[in-house]
This record gives sequence, structure tokens and C-alpha cells, in this order.
Amino acid sequence: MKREINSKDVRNFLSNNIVPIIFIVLCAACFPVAGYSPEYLADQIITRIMRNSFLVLSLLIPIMAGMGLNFGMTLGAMAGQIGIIFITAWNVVGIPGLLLAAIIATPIAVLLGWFCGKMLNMARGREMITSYMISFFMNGVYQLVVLYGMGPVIPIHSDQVILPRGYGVRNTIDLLNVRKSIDNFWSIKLFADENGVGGINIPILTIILIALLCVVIIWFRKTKIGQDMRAVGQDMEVAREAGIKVERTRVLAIVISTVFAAYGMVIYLSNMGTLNTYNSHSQIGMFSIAALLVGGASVSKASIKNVFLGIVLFHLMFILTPQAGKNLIGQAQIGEFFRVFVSYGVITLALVLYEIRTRREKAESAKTLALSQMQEAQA
Amino acid sequence: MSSEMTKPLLEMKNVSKEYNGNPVLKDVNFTLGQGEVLGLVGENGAGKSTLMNILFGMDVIHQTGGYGGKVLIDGKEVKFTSPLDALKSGIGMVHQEFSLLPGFTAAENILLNREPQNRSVLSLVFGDRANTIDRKELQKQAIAAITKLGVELDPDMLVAEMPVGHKQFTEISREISKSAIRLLVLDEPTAVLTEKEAEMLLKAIRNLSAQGISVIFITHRLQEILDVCNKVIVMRDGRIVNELDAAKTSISEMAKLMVGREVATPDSEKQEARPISDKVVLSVKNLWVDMPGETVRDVNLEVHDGEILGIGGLAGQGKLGIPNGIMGLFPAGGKVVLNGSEIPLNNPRACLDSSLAFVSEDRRGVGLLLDESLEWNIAFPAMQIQNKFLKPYLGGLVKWRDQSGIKKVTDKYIEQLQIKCTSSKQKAKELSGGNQQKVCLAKAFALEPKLLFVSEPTRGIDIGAKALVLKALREYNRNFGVTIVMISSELEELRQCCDRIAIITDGAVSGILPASSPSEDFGILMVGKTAKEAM
Amino acid sequence: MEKAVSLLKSFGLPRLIITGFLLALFVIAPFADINVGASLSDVLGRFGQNAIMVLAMVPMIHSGCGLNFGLPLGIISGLLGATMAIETGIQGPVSFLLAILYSTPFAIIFGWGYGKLLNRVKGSEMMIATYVGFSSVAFMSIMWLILPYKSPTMVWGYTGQGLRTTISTEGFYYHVLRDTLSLSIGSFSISFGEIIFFALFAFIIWAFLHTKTGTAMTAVGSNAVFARASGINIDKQRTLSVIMSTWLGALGILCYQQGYGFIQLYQGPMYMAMPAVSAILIGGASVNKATITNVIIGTILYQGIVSMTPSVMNNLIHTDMSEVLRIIVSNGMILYALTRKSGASR
Amino acid sequence: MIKGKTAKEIFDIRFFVRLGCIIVIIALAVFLYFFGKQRTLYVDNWSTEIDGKSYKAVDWAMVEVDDLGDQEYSPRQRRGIALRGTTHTIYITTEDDDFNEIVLDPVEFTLPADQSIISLPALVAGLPADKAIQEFIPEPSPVQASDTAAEEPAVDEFGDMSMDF
Repeated sequence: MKREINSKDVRNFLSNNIVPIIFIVLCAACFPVAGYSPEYLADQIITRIMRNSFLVLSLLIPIMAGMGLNFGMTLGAMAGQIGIIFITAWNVVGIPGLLLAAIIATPIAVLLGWFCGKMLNMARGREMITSYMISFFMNGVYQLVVLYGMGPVIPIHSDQVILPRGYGVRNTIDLLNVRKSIDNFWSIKLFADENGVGGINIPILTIILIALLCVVIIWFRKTKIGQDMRAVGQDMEVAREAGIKVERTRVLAIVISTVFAAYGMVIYLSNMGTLNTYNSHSQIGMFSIAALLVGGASVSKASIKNVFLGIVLFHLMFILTPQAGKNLIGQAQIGEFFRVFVSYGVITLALVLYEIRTRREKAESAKTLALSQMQEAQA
Repeated sequence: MSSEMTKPLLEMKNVSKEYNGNPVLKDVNFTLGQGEVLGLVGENGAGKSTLMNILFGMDVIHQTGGYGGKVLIDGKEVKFTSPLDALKSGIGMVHQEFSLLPGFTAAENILLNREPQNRSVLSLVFGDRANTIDRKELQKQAIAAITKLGVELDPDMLVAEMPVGHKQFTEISREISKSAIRLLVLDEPTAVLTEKEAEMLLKAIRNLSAQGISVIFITHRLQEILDVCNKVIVMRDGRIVNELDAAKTSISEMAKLMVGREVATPDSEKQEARPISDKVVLSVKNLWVDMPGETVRDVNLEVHDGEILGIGGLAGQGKLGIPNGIMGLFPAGGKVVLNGSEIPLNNPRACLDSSLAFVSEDRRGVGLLLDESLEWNIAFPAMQIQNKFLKPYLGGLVKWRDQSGIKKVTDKYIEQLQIKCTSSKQKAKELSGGNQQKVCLAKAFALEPKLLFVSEPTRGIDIGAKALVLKALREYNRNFGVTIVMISSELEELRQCCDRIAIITDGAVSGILPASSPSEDFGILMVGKTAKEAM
Repeated sequence: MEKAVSLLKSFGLPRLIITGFLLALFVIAPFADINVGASLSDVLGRFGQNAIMVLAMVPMIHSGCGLNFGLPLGIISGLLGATMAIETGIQGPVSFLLAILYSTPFAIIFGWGYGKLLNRVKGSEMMIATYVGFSSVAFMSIMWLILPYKSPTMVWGYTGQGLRTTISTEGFYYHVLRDTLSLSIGSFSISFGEIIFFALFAFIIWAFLHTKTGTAMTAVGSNAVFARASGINIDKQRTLSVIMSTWLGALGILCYQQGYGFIQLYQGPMYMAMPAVSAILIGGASVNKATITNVIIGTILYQGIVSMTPSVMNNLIHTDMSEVLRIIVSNGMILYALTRKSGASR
Repeated sequence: MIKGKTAKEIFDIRFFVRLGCIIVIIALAVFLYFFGKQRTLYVDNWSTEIDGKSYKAVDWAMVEVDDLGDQEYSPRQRRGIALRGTTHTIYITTEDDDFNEIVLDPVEFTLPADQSIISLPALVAGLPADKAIQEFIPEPSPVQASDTAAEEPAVDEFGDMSMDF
């Protein structure tokens, strides 16, 4: 009897954590093939945690409000990019530059998030596909603004930013002036040799920032609005009956997420050092969501733990697979395709598992009824 | 209890209400003193919920032209415009359906959207919702409410993990925790509870009453009324038929008052007792159905050839679950035998293949293709099940819909059932409720079934259409010898139409009587086992 | 008059705007030194190339599976058929038939699996379909690299392994349909081959929807509970519709390749569902209702805008904003359909 | 007025706090703009003519702007220095004809434009900073046609699959 329960527990644990488990196995298999040193990997992973965790954290709040994975975080990324474009054009550098970029991005992100939230309220029950389409639609608007509006309509005249033809932003912008300015502001090097080569860089300020956001999210869960969001996420009708303003709460969840995503994008870009004006944002949503899901989150439940576990696992895969592919088959491209496949596959798997699980829970009540009848028959 | 000379807490004077000219409440008068427990009994549609809607100032009432008469609280007339208004005067209600969040604890649910907050500086910028929730205070207030109710309830338990009874207690505690609650309306709070839980609840009601909180207790379990109430109001057809002292009445008296009406049915419509064949067409054994809100637990039933069998009972007791379960629309188990051969459950196709048909109570959800034409609606099942209305082309290689055949049959039923429509091409969603119901019937008739389930055929349609629908059913039964099982909440309707009537209580058959039996007998069956004991 | 108003209403404001815009483009075109005849033939050519992929939306919409964002799966079946046909080395129009033949079993198998999956996730088909499409494209990207193709027309020259990103259909089935029964008057030319090919399949779908099974499929999409209560096996109908959509997707891409002249592998099919989805929506379909007329009108309007705006804009203001406008219009259209209240809960 | 609200309800303490916050943030943004803005100062040691008076290039000079490190200048040398903020100090050490080192008084100056040029000879000659410093207008370099074509961004609807993250 006892063993039975145990095996059931194990099965439950496996089926609830199938995605992270697959990833751990995958990374463990790729690690020896890729042949990277643990030190190199650790350094890379830390860099990437610093780069991405803000973005991934921004996804938590809409999940809390029951709106699923916010594919519309791309909108926040766009806002962040616009902020970065401005400060590069004005040549405002370093941490003040990034701060200014964040300040510029905020109202844009609020506006975009508000639009997205309103739209999602009109498409209840299919928020995810709608937020996904919003990100495509807004991508068009973003390109219109950046490619044709910047220069003649929005006064930006920096040669560094604007194309030689006089309007439109360049394809890639070098962010030398703000590159790693947060990371390098205060960082510690571990395990480096005497010459300061190799080793692991620990950027203290970035860590503080990310820790701060985690604290904000934890605090947020404890506020009235956080409680309202959890309520709305569970049952909109009950929440409405209790007098919670459901629509407003949902819009707020998206706005907050979009604003955080904008800040996340500013941090991400400063870490990357280059801005791909027309590409950087478009895949950010997909990768962030994949990373979160890899960490064991689902459409309706996600925690800070999932974020960090997810980033670590996802990026291990990201770094390892091209090299493993190269060493194994002689083509790095296979590894690259593989990681694209895995990113998409993970989202598909997580979505399907979530749907099936919800369905199974619904079917449970019939089972209990049949059971009670059987017991009655026996009695 | 409240023999002081103070003004009664609640008084209703000549309250009346009409919906589109149909009176649903007539001249209702009663008073309720502080700390009194008032039992409110009556069949479905007797006007109980309308009365409560008026008390709470629900939107339905305002939107349909308000009400007549006066509602007085502490002797002063009030007109609430919303339940929030009522709440301010200390009146709260616990509804039959739980309004709880499964992922929250009891405490969180009790104080939902009224959580005590720690003021934070940030609220100056981000508004009040940036205040953090004071968990300790929340816990304290929740426990206070639970203690006031006098039940055992763990404030930290998640609602999802609670037994039903605790959910009910959580609901009630929520109402109590609202400040200055003086009158609590409980709508069938014990319907979903086990006996033990129900006892606890009754104890809690006495507790509240002792603390000076008045309670209006709506229930179908009459024994509970005797146990806990000071007085009882019996409603029927929108009137208070009698106000009884709970100490001096009995279950059978209440049951009689509830259903016993002198309806002057025209002779032509009256069902004369006719001989019914002994041949059993359909037998149902140990049927259970998982239909939310209409759970069937253990039904055993035999339907005789050529009869109209009525299935009645109060809402939520499971009568609707029976046809839905047999026809495979909800998960079901048990044994169903039609003409000697067993019908597999959970398989709508098999039922239809063996010449069963079903007119669902959920016209818009199950009964109709709202976006399609009447032709489609009427011909569709017959086409799919019996390959009717198909025309072979290319030497039988492909079979297309036979548009002219479909039109012919649709027109036939439009005429026969007097369906009001512009043409057979009109979309089903554009018809009125009564005509939609006729389309549903036509759909079933087109299948030419041997046995027809009709669920709530007259729900939500006007009187004229009602009579027509019932007449059509009766004629169908007489002229084609089709056995009909008719499920309805309206006992009178069943008595007009049926040969025998089965009453469902608590997911099981509590008795089957000939339609000519006096209505009190049905009333007693409806209120369940406790009634049987009382007899 | 009233009828006209209701007709206009049913046509819908966005469609009206798009039609008006397209008409305006054609009116302006002569003033911008654009040959209207050539533009028209361009639009018709694109119509012939793309219409079947738009048609592939119809069965799934009818059975209530929503918009087929998983079209890439069908396209992949088509690509497998195409590459296998070229691998045989048989040239000329026969290769087109071969490609159709080879892709059919793949389409049926993929469609069947895809349908089974969608049956388990009722209610969020569209999101999952999107990602099924993406994952399958990414998976096939790996496969294109390692599948043992040999034909020198397709394999990378220098490594001798892995398929090229684009493969020319020249010599195989390039313009097999385009050049049959084509008619040209001055600068205007029209290919009846493509149009007849599309008409054939449109007719088959139309005819299918008139059969018993087709009727059942429509009923499933219109009200699944009703269909179930009428004894229809919903899952079976849905799976069938998904297989049909997938197969039409395969046909659609083959038809596209014969006109376009290239087979695009790897990430090529990734986003091919979007234009098809927005085309049928522009044509007046909703998330759960679509007709052949929607397909025809939608494809003409969508392709008209795609081909006309760049030339007109370039000639008029010397700025090519057309691609950006296309993105906004086509995705905006999908967004509009998703946020409409009437569009059921799928 | 917003309906149902009196002026008192609208202009409560929260309103002012919010207004204050917005003002502070805008002020911060403005401050950051000026504080963080990077401008280029070209320190120029060419012979030049200012206000009709000509100055000859200095033979040797050691120049430090703020605390960015010493730089040595020979005649006809020009170096760009990236500076943050607007007010800066320049320290110049030079030598006279007899190779005696002369340490000039630190000169404080404000940058007039994003790109400015300061003339070393003029400063050494004692001209006040605001005269010695001018906006720098670079000669427009001809745009190469091939360059433009390469820079033309291709609109990509969905982004690059294989980008890093």
C-alpha cells in the first residue's frame, strides 16, 4: 500500500516536472560532447542570467492574473528599444543613459500595455494567441515609426543612429557608450588566473537590481492589487461579484508586465552591446517564455524559482547544443536548428500538457461519482 | 422571541411584482423581528426568489419596472438599488451556488475584497491597492466571523480541499464578517450538505439567532424548518398561502400547502386515466450521471409502452440528469435496457440508432444550431442517423443533401407545429423561445423515434406556445403510439399531460404515482425522505 | 435599399476599407506610370499561386478548430513530396504529379497526428497549432540537413550533404500550371491552368461540404454540443478536417512553388500561415465560419494589396512603406477577427 | 470636472504626491540628459585665427581635461575627448622658448555644442575659454552609394530565428 502511494507520487512528480527533467537530461548529455570547461560555462550562465532574468521575471504577473503567457511582452521590448535609440542619438552615456532610456520607455510601455490589455479583455479565453498577434501587429507599427517616422517626424538627427538617407534608424546600432555599464560599475572576478584572464565575472550591481525586482514581485504578491490579481486569475466571475474591478485589474497586470519588460530590454541591450533595431525584440518574447517554461512553469502557475532554473537550463542548452552538434556531426548549424526546435518544442509541450492536465482534472468528478456508487453497491 | 414593542426588523407590505404583465408576486405581507428565524418554503416558481430579488434591489427588478408595495426596515421604507445598498443596511445573502475561489484559504475567501490593509507610503503614488494586506488582522477577522457562526472551520484551509459543508460555512462566514449584519438570507444552504454538516449548520443558525441576527431560511427540507425556525411562510403562485407557527405545524401540512392548489383545468385538457400496457419499453437500473447541478445518484425506473411518463421534482435534485445521462451527454453509469437490449451509455450515437430521441432543456446550447437555417436544424439528426434527405449523384458515388426533401419536411413541421418564421431558410437564432422549442420538437419528430425524452419543454416560453407544445406532444403520443418521457419542473403541467409521474429527490426516485393522485402526495414525495418518515 | 445596407453591413467595415484602398490603388496606378494590365496579371498570378493555401483554412474553420495556424505542417508535407519528386530525377509536368503523390501520405499521417493532438486541447487550438507549426518547421530544418538526399540539383555543392535553402523548380515543374492555357492580350496575361486547378479543388471542397459528412463537419463547427447530441463523433470529424487542411496545405505549397519557381526549405515555411490566415479573414471569414467565396475574395484583396502597394508607393513617393503597411494590415486583420465578440469562444 | 467628484476630492494629498513624483522624474530625466550626455571636445593645436587675431601652434603641451589623464600635444595635432556633462576644467602645461615648463592656471569652460573644438594656442595666449572654444563642424564626407545600399534595412516581419538570447 505504501509503495503504491510512493510510485504514484513519483509519477506525479515526473508528469508535473517533465519539461525541466527533459532539459536536465539533455544538458547532461550535451555537456561532455560539447567539451566546454565548467568555468567557461559558469561565466556564460551568469552573464546570461544577468542579461535575461529581468525579461523573464516580467512574465510572472500576467500569469498570476490568469492571463497566461504574455506574448505581448514584445511590446515592452519595443518600448525599451525606443528608449535606447533616443539615448544613443542624444549620446547620453553610461548608467545615466540607461536610466534615461528607462524613463523614456516607461510612458511608451504603459501606453502599449494599456492597449494590449484592452485588446485582451475583448478576447477573453484566447488571450495567448491574441497577445501573440498583438506583438506581430505592433511590430508593424514599430517599424513604421522607427523606419519612417524617426528623422522627419520624430526629431532624431544623429549619424550614429539615422540612416544616411536621412530618415529611418540603422539596422544595427552600436551601443558602445552604454555597453555593460551596469555590469562593470561594480563587479568581482572569481577564479581568474594571475593575469586576470578567464574566471567568472560577478556583476554586483546587476545582481542587486535583479534581487530588487524579485523583492518587488514578492512584495507585489502581498499587496491588495496582487491579491486581486490572484482572485481574478482563479475566477473572474467570483472576483467580480466580490466587487473587484476585473477588467481594470487585468489591464493593470499587462501594463506592469510591459513596463518591466521594457526595463528588462534596456538591461538586456546594455549587456549585449548592440541593438538590432528590427530584430532584437521580435524573438525576445518567444525565448523568454521558453525559458520560463523550461524552468517548470505552466500557463497558470509560475514562480521566481522557475525563472532562474529556467534561464540556467535554457541557456545551458543554448550554449551547448551548437558545439555538441559540431563535435558530433560536424555541423554547428544542426545545433542551432536544434535549439530553435527545442525552444518551440518546449512551448508546444508545455501548452499541450497544461491543456491535458486541466481536462483530466475536470474528468475527475465523474470518477468520484462512479466510485461512490460502487461503494454503495458493495455496502 | 421578539415580543418587545420595538419596530420589526423587516416588514413587507402588499409587495407585488409583474414581469411583462404576468403577475409573479401578489400582495405579499409579512414581518420579521430581530433574531427571528423565518422559514420560506414553496415550489420552484412560487415567487421566493423574486421576493428576495426585491429585498436586495437586484437589477432584474429595476429593469422590469420595479415592484409594488413597500419594504420597511426598522419601520422605515427602503428602496435598495443594488445588493451593495442592502448590505449597507445589514442584509446579506448566501446563494445556492458557491461564490468562492478554490485557490484561496477560507480566511481569504471570507474577507475577499475587504482585506484589512497596512497603509503604505507607496499608496500615495500608486493608489490604495498598493497597500499590503495585513495577514494577521485578516486571520483575526476571519476567526471572529467563524466563531460568531459557531462552526469548526480551519481558516488556513484551501477551499479546493474543503468538503462541501465547509465551503458553505465559508460562504456564510463571509456574510457574517460584513459589518453590522442583521439579516441573513440563506437560499437552500443544506441542499448540498451531508446530514452531519446540515446539523452543524442548523446549530449555527440558532447561534446567530441567539446573537440577535435574523435569518430567512429558504429550503425544501421541511424537517429543518421545524427544527430551527420560529415561523414559516408557505408560498404558492406568487402568494403567501399561509403563515404558520413552526412549533405547531407538521411536514405534511406544509407539503400540502406548498403544492395543493385548486387549478381549474379545462376538461378538454385534463388527462383522463387510460389503460397503460404492462410492457416495459425502457428500464433503467442504478443509473448515475455526473451532470453539474443535477447529479443523479441511483435511479431505477421502468417506462411502459405507449405511455407518457412524467419526471418531476425540485430543481437540482437530478431529474434533468436522467435523460442527459441516458443520451450520453454527460458521463454516466448503470444499466439501461430498451426493448430487451442494453444500450451502451456515454454514446449518443448508439441511443439515437436504437430509436431514442431527446429534446434538451438547453435549447440554445444543445438543442439548436443557432447560426444555421431551420432546414438544417430539423433535418440534421435524421440525415446523420437515418441517412434521410440524401440524394445520390454519379450513380451513387456521392450523396448530397437533398435540398428539396429537406425543405419539404421543414415546411411540413412549420405548418404542423405553427412555427412562426419568415421562411424555412431563417436562422434559428432569430426565432422566439417558443418557436425555437417547436423547432427542437420538429427535429426530434423528424427522427421518428420509438421513445422520446422531452426535457423542460415549456421552460421560458409564453403561455400560448406552452399549450401548443404540450398539445403537440400529446397528439404525437396518441397518433403514433410513441412513448414519451417528459421531464418538467412544473407539476401541474405533468399532471395535465402524463399517465404516471415519477418524482426525483436527491438523485433517486422517491416515488411513482398516477397523474390523477392528489397533488399533496406529490408534494410530500418532493420534499424527500424526511417527509416519508413524517407520514 | 435596405437589402443593400444589410449587404454592406455583412461585408464589414474593414473589408470595405481594404477594397476601397485596392480600388484606389488601381485608379491611381495609371497616373503613377504603372501598367494596369501588367499589374492585373500580377495579381491574378499571385492569386493562382496562393489560393489553395488559403483554401486550406476552410475545412478546419468548418469543424470548429479555428484558424489553421499550423499550416506549416501541411507545407512540410508538400516540401517532402517536392524534394522526393526531384530526387527521382523525372522532369517535366510529371514531376508535379509525382510531388502531389508523394506528399499525400505525409499529409495524411501528419494531419492525423496533428488532428489527434488538437482534439486533446479543445479550446486553445490556435495557440497550440501555431507552435506545432513552428516546432515542425524547426525539426524539419534539422532533417533537411541530414536526410540522405543525393540529387545534385538540391544538395549543397561543396559538402555534398544537406539540402540547399532554395531549390529551383526550373526543369521540373516550373510554371506547369502557369503556362497551360495562358492567354495574353497586350501586357495583360491570364493563366487559366492555375485558375482551373484552384477551381477544381474549390469545387471538391464545396461538393464535400454538401455531403452527409460535410454537413456533419459544419455542424460540429457551428455547435459541437448539438452535433454530439445528434450522434456525431466530434473527434473524428475534427481529425478528418485537419487531415484535409493539411493535405490542401501540401498542395498549396506545390502550387506556389510552380509559380514562384523555388522550393524554400528550412525556415521558409515558418510564417507562411499568417498571409493565408489574414487573406481568408480579409475575405470575410470569421474564426468559425468560412466559405469558398471568402477564399476567393480574400486572396484577391490580399494579393492585390501586396503586389500593388509597393509599385504605386514607390512611383509616387519614392518610399517603399508597403511591406510595413502589409504587416500592419494583415496582422491587424487577424487581431480584429480574434477580438470580435461574435467570434465564438475558440 | 470629473463627474461626481468635488475639487477637494481630486486635489487631495495623493494628487499632489503624484504630481510631485512626475515632476521629480521629469527633473531627473532632464538632469540625466545633461549629466549623462557625452560630448566630444577636440583639443586642437593648429595655428588659428580668432577675432582677427592669429595664434601660432604651441610647440609642446601637456593637456589634461578633468581627470582623464595627461596627453602630449605637438603642433598640428588634434585629439577628440569624450566628456560627460557641460562644465569642465582643462589643465595645460607648456614650455616657453627656453624649454622652461610653465603650468597654466586651470581653465574652466562649458561646452557650447555636442562637438566642440578648443584651440590650445589661444588658451596658452591667455584668451578666455569662451572665446577659445567653438562649435566643431566636421566636413561632410561624401556618402558612398554602395554603403547606402548595404545599410538599407530589410523589413523583417518575424525576426531572426537564430539570434542569440
